[in-house]
Amino acid sequence: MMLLLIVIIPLLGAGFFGVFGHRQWAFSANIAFSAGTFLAACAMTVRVLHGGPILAFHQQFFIDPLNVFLVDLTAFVALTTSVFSRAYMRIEGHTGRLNPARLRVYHAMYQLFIFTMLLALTTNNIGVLWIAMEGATLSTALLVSLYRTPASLEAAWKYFILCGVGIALALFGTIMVYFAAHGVLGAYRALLWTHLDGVKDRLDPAIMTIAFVFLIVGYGTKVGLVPMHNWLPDAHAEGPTPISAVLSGLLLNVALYAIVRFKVLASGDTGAHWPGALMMGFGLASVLVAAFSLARQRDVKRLFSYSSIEHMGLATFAFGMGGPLATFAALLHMTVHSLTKSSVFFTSGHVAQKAGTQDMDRITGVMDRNPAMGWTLMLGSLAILGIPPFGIFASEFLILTAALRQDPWSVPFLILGLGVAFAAIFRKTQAMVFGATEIPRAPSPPSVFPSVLHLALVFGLGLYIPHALAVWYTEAARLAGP
Amino acid sequence: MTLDLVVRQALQTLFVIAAAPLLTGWIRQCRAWLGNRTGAGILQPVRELRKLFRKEPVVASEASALFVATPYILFAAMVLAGAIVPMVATRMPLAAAADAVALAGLFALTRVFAALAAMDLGTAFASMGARRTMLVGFLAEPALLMVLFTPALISGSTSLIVIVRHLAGHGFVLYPSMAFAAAAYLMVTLAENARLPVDNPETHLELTMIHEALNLEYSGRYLALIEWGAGMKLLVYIGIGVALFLPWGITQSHGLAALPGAFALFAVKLAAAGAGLAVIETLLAKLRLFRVPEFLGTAFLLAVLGLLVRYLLGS
Amino acid sequence: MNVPIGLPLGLVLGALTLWILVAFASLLIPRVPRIAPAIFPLGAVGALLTAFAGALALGGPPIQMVLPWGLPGLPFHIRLDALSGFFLVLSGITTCAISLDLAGYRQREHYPAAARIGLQYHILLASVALIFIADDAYLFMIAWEAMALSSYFLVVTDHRTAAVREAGFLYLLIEHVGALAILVAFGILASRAAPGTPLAYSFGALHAAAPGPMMAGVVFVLALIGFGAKAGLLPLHVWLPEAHPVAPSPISALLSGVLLKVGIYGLLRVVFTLLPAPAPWWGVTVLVVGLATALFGALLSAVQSDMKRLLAYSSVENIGLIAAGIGLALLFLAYGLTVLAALALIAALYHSLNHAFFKSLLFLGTGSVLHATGERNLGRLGGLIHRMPQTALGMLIGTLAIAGVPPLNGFVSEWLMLQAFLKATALPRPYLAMAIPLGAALTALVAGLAAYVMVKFYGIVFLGRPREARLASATESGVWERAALGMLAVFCVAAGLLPAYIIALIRPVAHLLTGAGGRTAVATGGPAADIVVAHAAYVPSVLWAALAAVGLVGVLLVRARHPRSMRRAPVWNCGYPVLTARMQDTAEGFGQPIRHIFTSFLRIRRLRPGPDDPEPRYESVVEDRLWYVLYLPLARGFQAVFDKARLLRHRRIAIYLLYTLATLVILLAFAP
Amino acid sequence: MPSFTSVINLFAALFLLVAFAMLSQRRLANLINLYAWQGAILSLGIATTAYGTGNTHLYASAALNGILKILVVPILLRRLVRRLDVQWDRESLVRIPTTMLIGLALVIFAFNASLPIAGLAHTVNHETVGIALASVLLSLLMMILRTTALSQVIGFLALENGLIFAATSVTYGMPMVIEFGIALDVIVGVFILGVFFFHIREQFDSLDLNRIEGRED
Repeated sequence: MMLLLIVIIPLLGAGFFGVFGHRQWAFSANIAFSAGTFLAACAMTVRVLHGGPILAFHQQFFIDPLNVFLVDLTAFVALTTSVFSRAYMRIEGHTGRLNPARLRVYHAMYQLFIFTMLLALTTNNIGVLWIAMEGATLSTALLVSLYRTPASLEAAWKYFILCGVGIALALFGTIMVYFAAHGVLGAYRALLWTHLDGVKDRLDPAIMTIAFVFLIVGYGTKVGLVPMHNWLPDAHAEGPTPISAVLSGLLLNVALYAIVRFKVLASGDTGAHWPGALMMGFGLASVLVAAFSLARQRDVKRLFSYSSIEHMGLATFAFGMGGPLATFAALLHMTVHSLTKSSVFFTSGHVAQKAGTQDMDRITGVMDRNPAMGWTLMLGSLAILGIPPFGIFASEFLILTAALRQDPWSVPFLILGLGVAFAAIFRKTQAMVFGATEIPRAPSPPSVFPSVLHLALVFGLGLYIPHALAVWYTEAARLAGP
Repeated sequence: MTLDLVVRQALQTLFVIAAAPLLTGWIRQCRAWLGNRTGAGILQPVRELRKLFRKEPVVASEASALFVATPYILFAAMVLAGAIVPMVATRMPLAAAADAVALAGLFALTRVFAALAAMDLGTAFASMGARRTMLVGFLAEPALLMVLFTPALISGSTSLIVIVRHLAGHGFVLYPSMAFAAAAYLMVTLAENARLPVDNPETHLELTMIHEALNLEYSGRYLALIEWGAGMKLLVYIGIGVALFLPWGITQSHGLAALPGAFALFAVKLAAAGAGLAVIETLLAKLRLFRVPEFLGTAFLLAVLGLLVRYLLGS
Repeated sequence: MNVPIGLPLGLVLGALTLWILVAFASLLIPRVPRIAPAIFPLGAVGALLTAFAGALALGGPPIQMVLPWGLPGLPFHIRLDALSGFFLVLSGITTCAISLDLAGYRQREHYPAAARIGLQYHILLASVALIFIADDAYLFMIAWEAMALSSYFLVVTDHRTAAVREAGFLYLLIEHVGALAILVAFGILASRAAPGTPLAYSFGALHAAAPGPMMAGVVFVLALIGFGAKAGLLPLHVWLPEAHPVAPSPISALLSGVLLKVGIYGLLRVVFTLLPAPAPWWGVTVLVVGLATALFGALLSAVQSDMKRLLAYSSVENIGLIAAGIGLALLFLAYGLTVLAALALIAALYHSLNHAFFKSLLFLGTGSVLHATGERNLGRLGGLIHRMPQTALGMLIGTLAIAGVPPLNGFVSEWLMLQAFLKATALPRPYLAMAIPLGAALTALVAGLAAYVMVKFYGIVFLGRPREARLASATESGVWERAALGMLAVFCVAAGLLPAYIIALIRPVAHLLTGAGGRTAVATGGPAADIVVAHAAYVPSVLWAALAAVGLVGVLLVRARHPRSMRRAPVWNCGYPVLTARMQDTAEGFGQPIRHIFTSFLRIRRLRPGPDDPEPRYESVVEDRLWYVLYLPLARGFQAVFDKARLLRHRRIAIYLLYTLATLVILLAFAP
Repeated sequence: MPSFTSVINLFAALFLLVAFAMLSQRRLANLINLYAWQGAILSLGIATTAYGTGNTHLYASAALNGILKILVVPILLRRLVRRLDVQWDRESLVRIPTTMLIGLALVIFAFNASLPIAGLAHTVNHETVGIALASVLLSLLMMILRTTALSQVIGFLALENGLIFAATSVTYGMPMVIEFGIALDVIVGVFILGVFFFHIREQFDSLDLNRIEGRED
C-alpha cells in the first residue's frame, strides 16, 4: 500500500490542481502534496531496508535498492523544488509573467510530472516504464512553453519532437525485448523486469542487440546524450526555473535509470561487453562535446544545462565501465549531481529573476547585491565543477579511479573535459558573482533555503558517506553493474 | 700553540692594513715611471690619508645613518678579508673560519653597501655609479666564483687553506685549467678594483667613472676609510691570486720562524704584481661602458672553460 | 626529546580546531565588533602551536592516526613525520608573523571585508596545515583544493576591479589544472596497487604500489606539473606575477612565503616518499627546469617597475633555486650517493626556510609602504628611510638576506647550494659531471642578479629623494606591522648567524627522504656552531664577531684621534646648484643594463615621451615572453575548438533528427 | 499456418508502400488520407493476426487502432488543416526522387539489419521485422525532410503506426494494458500538438519551421 501511495498522492495532486491550481494557496498545497509523497517514500524506504525488495500488484510494481534511493531522491528534490517554486512562481505571478490559468497548468503538470517519474521508477513492467517516460515528456512539454514566448515555444517544439521520436524508438526497443522474451517467458511475464532479469542469459543476443541500440538511442535522447542532446539546453533555458531544476535533477536520472535496467538485460549473465562499451562511448562524447560547448554560452540556465549533459555523460560512462566501484561511483554521481544541479538552478534562477535577464554578460555583482545568493551561486558552481570537499568530487574521484584501473585510455579525455568545463563555467560564474553593481542590496530571498540545504547535503556527502547509504549504494551497484 | 696562531693572524692583518696604501703608491709610481714622469713617491697615499683624517668631514644634510655607517663597514670588511686570505701563512684561525665562497660573499657585502650608500643622497652621478658598480658586480661575482672553483675541484675543497696546501704540496705542477682560471682572475681583478680597462682610477670625468662616482659625496675621514678600504681590496685580490696561482712560500709550519721569510716573499710578489698591473694599465685604453659586460662575460666563459678543461683533462 | 608520543599531532589538531573556530567567529565581526581585535592574534597563537608541534615532530618518531570520516573503504589518514614537521615549522613561524601584520592591517584599512578575510585566511591556514599532515590522497586533495579556493578568495578580496578578477581566475585555473594532474598521479599509483584493494589511497599503500619505471616516470611528470604549477616553476609561473600584486600585501606574503613551499612539500612528498628510487632523468629534468626558472625569474624581476611584481618574479627565481637543489638531490640519489643527496636536499630546504622568512618580510614591508604612500610603482617612491626608519631597517635586513649577502641567511643556503654543486664531480656519468658546473655558474649568476635587483628595490624605494610630493606625508606603520617585521628580521639574522641549529632541524628530514644514514656531507656543531663541507668551513659567528670588533675598533680609533664631529651641509653634487628628485635614477634606468645585456630574452614595450612633453616620463614595460610563445596560442587553439563545437548547434530541428537517424543507422550497422 | 502469415506479409508490403507514398506526398490533405489508409492497413493486419493466432484481445486492439487512426486522428488533423488553412507543404530542399532513393537505401539497410533475427524466426518470418524497422526509419526520414510543423507531426504519427505494426505482427501484440497506454499517449499527444499549433500560430502566424526556428542560441 505504501508503494501505491507514492504514485497515488501526486496523481491526486494533479487532478486537484487541475481544478484549484490557480488559487493563492495552491503554492502551499503544492508543498503539501510533495511532502506527502516524500513521507510515503521515506516510509517505504524503511520497509525496504528491513523487509528487502518488494513486489506488488501481480508483480507490476517492484522496489529494490537500485530504484528505492532514486525514488527517495526524486521525492526529496520534488519537495525542495516545490518549496522553492512557492517563492519563485509567486513573484512570477505578481509580475504578471504568468496568469492564473497558466499557474493552474503549472501546478497540475508539476504533480503529473512527479507522478510519471515515480511510476517509471517503481514499475516492474518495461511497457509501463515506457508509457511513464512518454507521459513525462507530454506533461513537461506544456511546462516548457509556459511563458508562450517565441523562444519557449521553439524550445517546447524541439523538446516534443526530439523526445517524442526518441521515446518512439525506445518503444521499438521495448517491443524487441518483448519479442525476444515472450518465446521464453510467455506473453504475460515477458514484460516484467524481474522475470526478464531471471532469464537474461537465455534471451536471443541478436535481438537484444537491436533492442538495446534502439533503447539507448531512445532513452538516451531523454538523458541528453550527445548527439541526441540538442533539445536539452533550450528546454532548460526557456521553461520556468523549478522545471529546469526537476528536468535536470530528476528526469535525466530516471531516463538513465531506464537505460541501466536494460543494460543489465542486454549484457546478460555472460556480461557481454558491447552494451557497456556503447554507454562509455556515448558518455565520453557527451562529456567532451558538452565541455567544449560551455565556453560560448551567454544564457546562464543554458550554461548549466550543458553542464548537466556533461555530468550525465560522466555517469553514463561510469555505468558503462561496470564493476562494483564504477557503478557505485555512478550512483553517487547521480545523487550528488541532482542535488547540486537543482540547487544551482534555484540560485541562478533567482539571480536571473532579480536581474531581469538570463544573459550572463548583463549580470554582475551578485555578491554585493546579496551575499547569501552570491555565496550559494559561487559555492554551487564550484561544487558542480567537482571541487572538493563537495560530493561531486568524491564521485568523480571514484570514477577516475575506476577508469584508471579498467580503461586508462579514457582518462585523458575525462581530464580534458573536466578541465575545460572548469575554465568555462568558473569564468562565467566569477564574472556574475563578483564585480561592482548599481543595483542596491536586496534582502536575501526566502527560498535560498533549499539551495543551501542541498549544498549542505552535498558537502556532507563529500566528507562522510553514512554507513547505511554506503551499504545501500553497494547493494544497488551489485544489481546494476554486472 | 694557539698563541702563535693569534700572532700570525694579527701580523698578517696588520701587514695588510699597513701595506695597502703603499701598494697603491707603488702602482702609481710605476705608472708615472712608465709614463716618463717622476711621480709623487710611494708614500703619497699615506700622506693623503693623513690629510683626509685631519679634515673635518662634510656630510649632506639629507644623508641617512646608512650613509655614515658604510665607510666603516667597507673598511672593516676589507680588514676581515685581509685576515681570511692565507697570504703568508695557512695556520690562522680566521682563515680556517671562512672559505673562498665566503670571501666572495664578503666582497658582495661591500659592493651592496657601497651602492646603497651612493643611492642615499639621490644625486644623478652617484646613483649612476651605483648602477654601474652593481652591473660590474653581478657579472664579476660569478666569474670570481668560477675561478675559485677550478682550484677547489683540483684540491677537492673550497677552503683556501686546503687549496694552498694541495697546490703548494704537489710541487711545481702546471695545471692547464689553472691557466684559464688565471686569465679570468686577472680580468675579474681589474674589473672589481676599478682599474683600466674597466674604470680609470685617476679620472674624475663624471660620465665615465664607476668607483669614484660612489664617493663623490664623501669627505674627510669617511673618504679616507673608503680609499684605504679600496687599497686593501686590491691587496686582498692580489693575495688571493698569489694563494691560488703562486702558493709557494706560504708557510704551513707551526712555529713563527718561517714568518719573516714568508712576509718578505709575499712583499716581493706584491711588488711584482703591482708593477705588472701598472704595465697593463699603461698599455690598455679604457673600454666603453657597453663593452664592460662583454669583457666580464669573457672572463666568466674563460673560468667555466677552465672548469671544463679540468674535467676533460682531469688536471 | 621525551614528550608524550601523541603531543605534536594533538597540538596540530588543536591549532586546526582553533583556526576553524576563529574563522567562523570572524563571521560575527559585523555584529560584535568587540571581538575583532582578538581574531588575528588568536590565529597567530595557532600558528605558533603548529610551529612548536613541528619542532617536536622533527625530534620524535612519526605519529599516525585514522579519522572515522572519508569515503567508505577510505577513511582519512593523518601522519606527522619529519618532513611534515619541518614544513609545519616553516609555515608556523611565517604565518605567525603574517597574522600579527594582519592584526594591524585590519585596523588600518577599515575593510568592509574584515570578516571575509578573517574567515578565509584562517580556513587557508587550516587547510595548509592539513596538507602537511594528510596521509592519504583523498584528504590531501580535499585540503589542497580548500587551500586553492580560500587563497583564491583572498586574492580577489578587492573583486570590484576587473584586473583583480582576471588575475584571480588565472590563478585558480592553473591551480586546478595542476590539481587534476596531481589527482591523476595519485590515481595511477593507486591503480597499480593490489587488485583486492580498489581504494588503495593511503600514502602507505601508494608507496607499496611500487609501479614500474615507465609508470613511475609518468607519475613523476604529472607530479612535477601539478606541484610545479603551485610552486611557480616554468612555464606554469605566469599566475605569480599576476596574483601577487593584486592581493592584499599580507596575503601576497602568505602566497610567496608559505603557499609556494606547499608546492615544494608536495613534490618532495610524492617524489621522495611515494615513488620508488628515482631514475637519473628525473633529477636532470628538475635541475634544468629549476635553473631555467631561476634565471628567468631573476631577469624579469630585474626589469620590473612595480614593487610587488618585482618581488613576485624574485619568488619565481628563488623557487627555481630550490627546485635546482631538489633536482641535484634526485640526481645524487639516482646514483646511490645518498650522503651528497642529503647535502643538496639540506641546501634546498634551508633555502625554502630562508625564502619563507625574507620574502614574507619584504612583502609585509611593501604592504606598509603601500599603505603609507598608496603607491606601488617604484618610479613614484623614494627617500622613505627618513619617513619610516624602522620599516626601512627591517627591509634592509630582508634586502641583504635575499641578496645572498653574508652574514644573513640567504648566503648560507647559497653557500650550501654551491658546495652541493661542487660535489657533482662524484657523479659517475662524465657528461653530467661536466654539465653540473654550468649549473653552479648559473646559480652564481642568479645570485649576482638577485643582489642587483634588491639594491635597485631598496635603493629606489627607501633611499634617495622622494619622487612625489605627497611622499613627504608618509608615516611609520603601526605597532603590529613593525612587530611582524621585527620578528621575521630576527629569524633572518638568526638563521644567518647560527646555521648549525637550522641544519640540525633539517637533518632528520634529509635522512627521512634520502635514507642517508647517521651522517651527511655537511658536518655541523662545534663550539662556534660552524658548518663544514669537505674541510671548507663557514663559521659565521666567529667571522662576524671579528667584523664587528674591527669595525668598532676602527670607529673608536678614528673618534679618538680626530674628535671633531662632522659638519652638515647641502648636497655637493659636483657643485651643480639645483637638485631635483627627477634627476635620480629611475627603476627603468636601473634596469637598463639588464635589458641591454639580455635583450634577446625579453619582450620590451617602450613608451617614449613626445618632443613637447612638459613632464617627460620614459617608461618601458617588459612582458613575459612565455605569454606570447605559449599561452596565447594555447588560448587561441581552445577558442577555435569552442567555435567548432558551436557548429553542432544548428537552427533546424530536422538536422537534430538527422543526428538521431544517423546514430541509429551507424549503431545498427556496426552492432555485433 | 502459412496462409495467414502470407496475408500478414501482404499487409506488411502495403504498409511499406503507404509509407513510401507519404514520403513523396506534399499536399497535406492527401497526406492525412494516406495516414488514414495506413491506419486501416494496420488495424486489418492486427485483426488478421488475431484471427490467425486466436488470442482475442488483439481484436480489441484492432478496433482501438481502427477507431483511433481511421477516424479520430485524421478528423482532428483535417480540422487543424482547415482552421490553420495550410494546404501545401513547402518545397523541401531534397527533391522527391532523391528522397525516394534515400528511402530505398534505408529499406535495404533495415532488411539487412533485421537479418540476424531470421535465425529464430519461430513465429514469423523476419521480413515483417524488417518492414516494421523500414517503415520506422522512413517515417523518421519524412520528419527530417518536411518543412511544416503539421507534416512533421504526421510523420511522427506514422512512425508510431510503424511501431504498433511491429508490436502486433512481430510479437502477436503486446499485453492489452500497454496497447491502451500507447493509444492514450497518442491521443494526448495529438491534443497537446493541437494546442501547440495555436500557440505557435499566434506567435509566428505560420507553421513554417524556418520561421519558428528563428533564433541562434
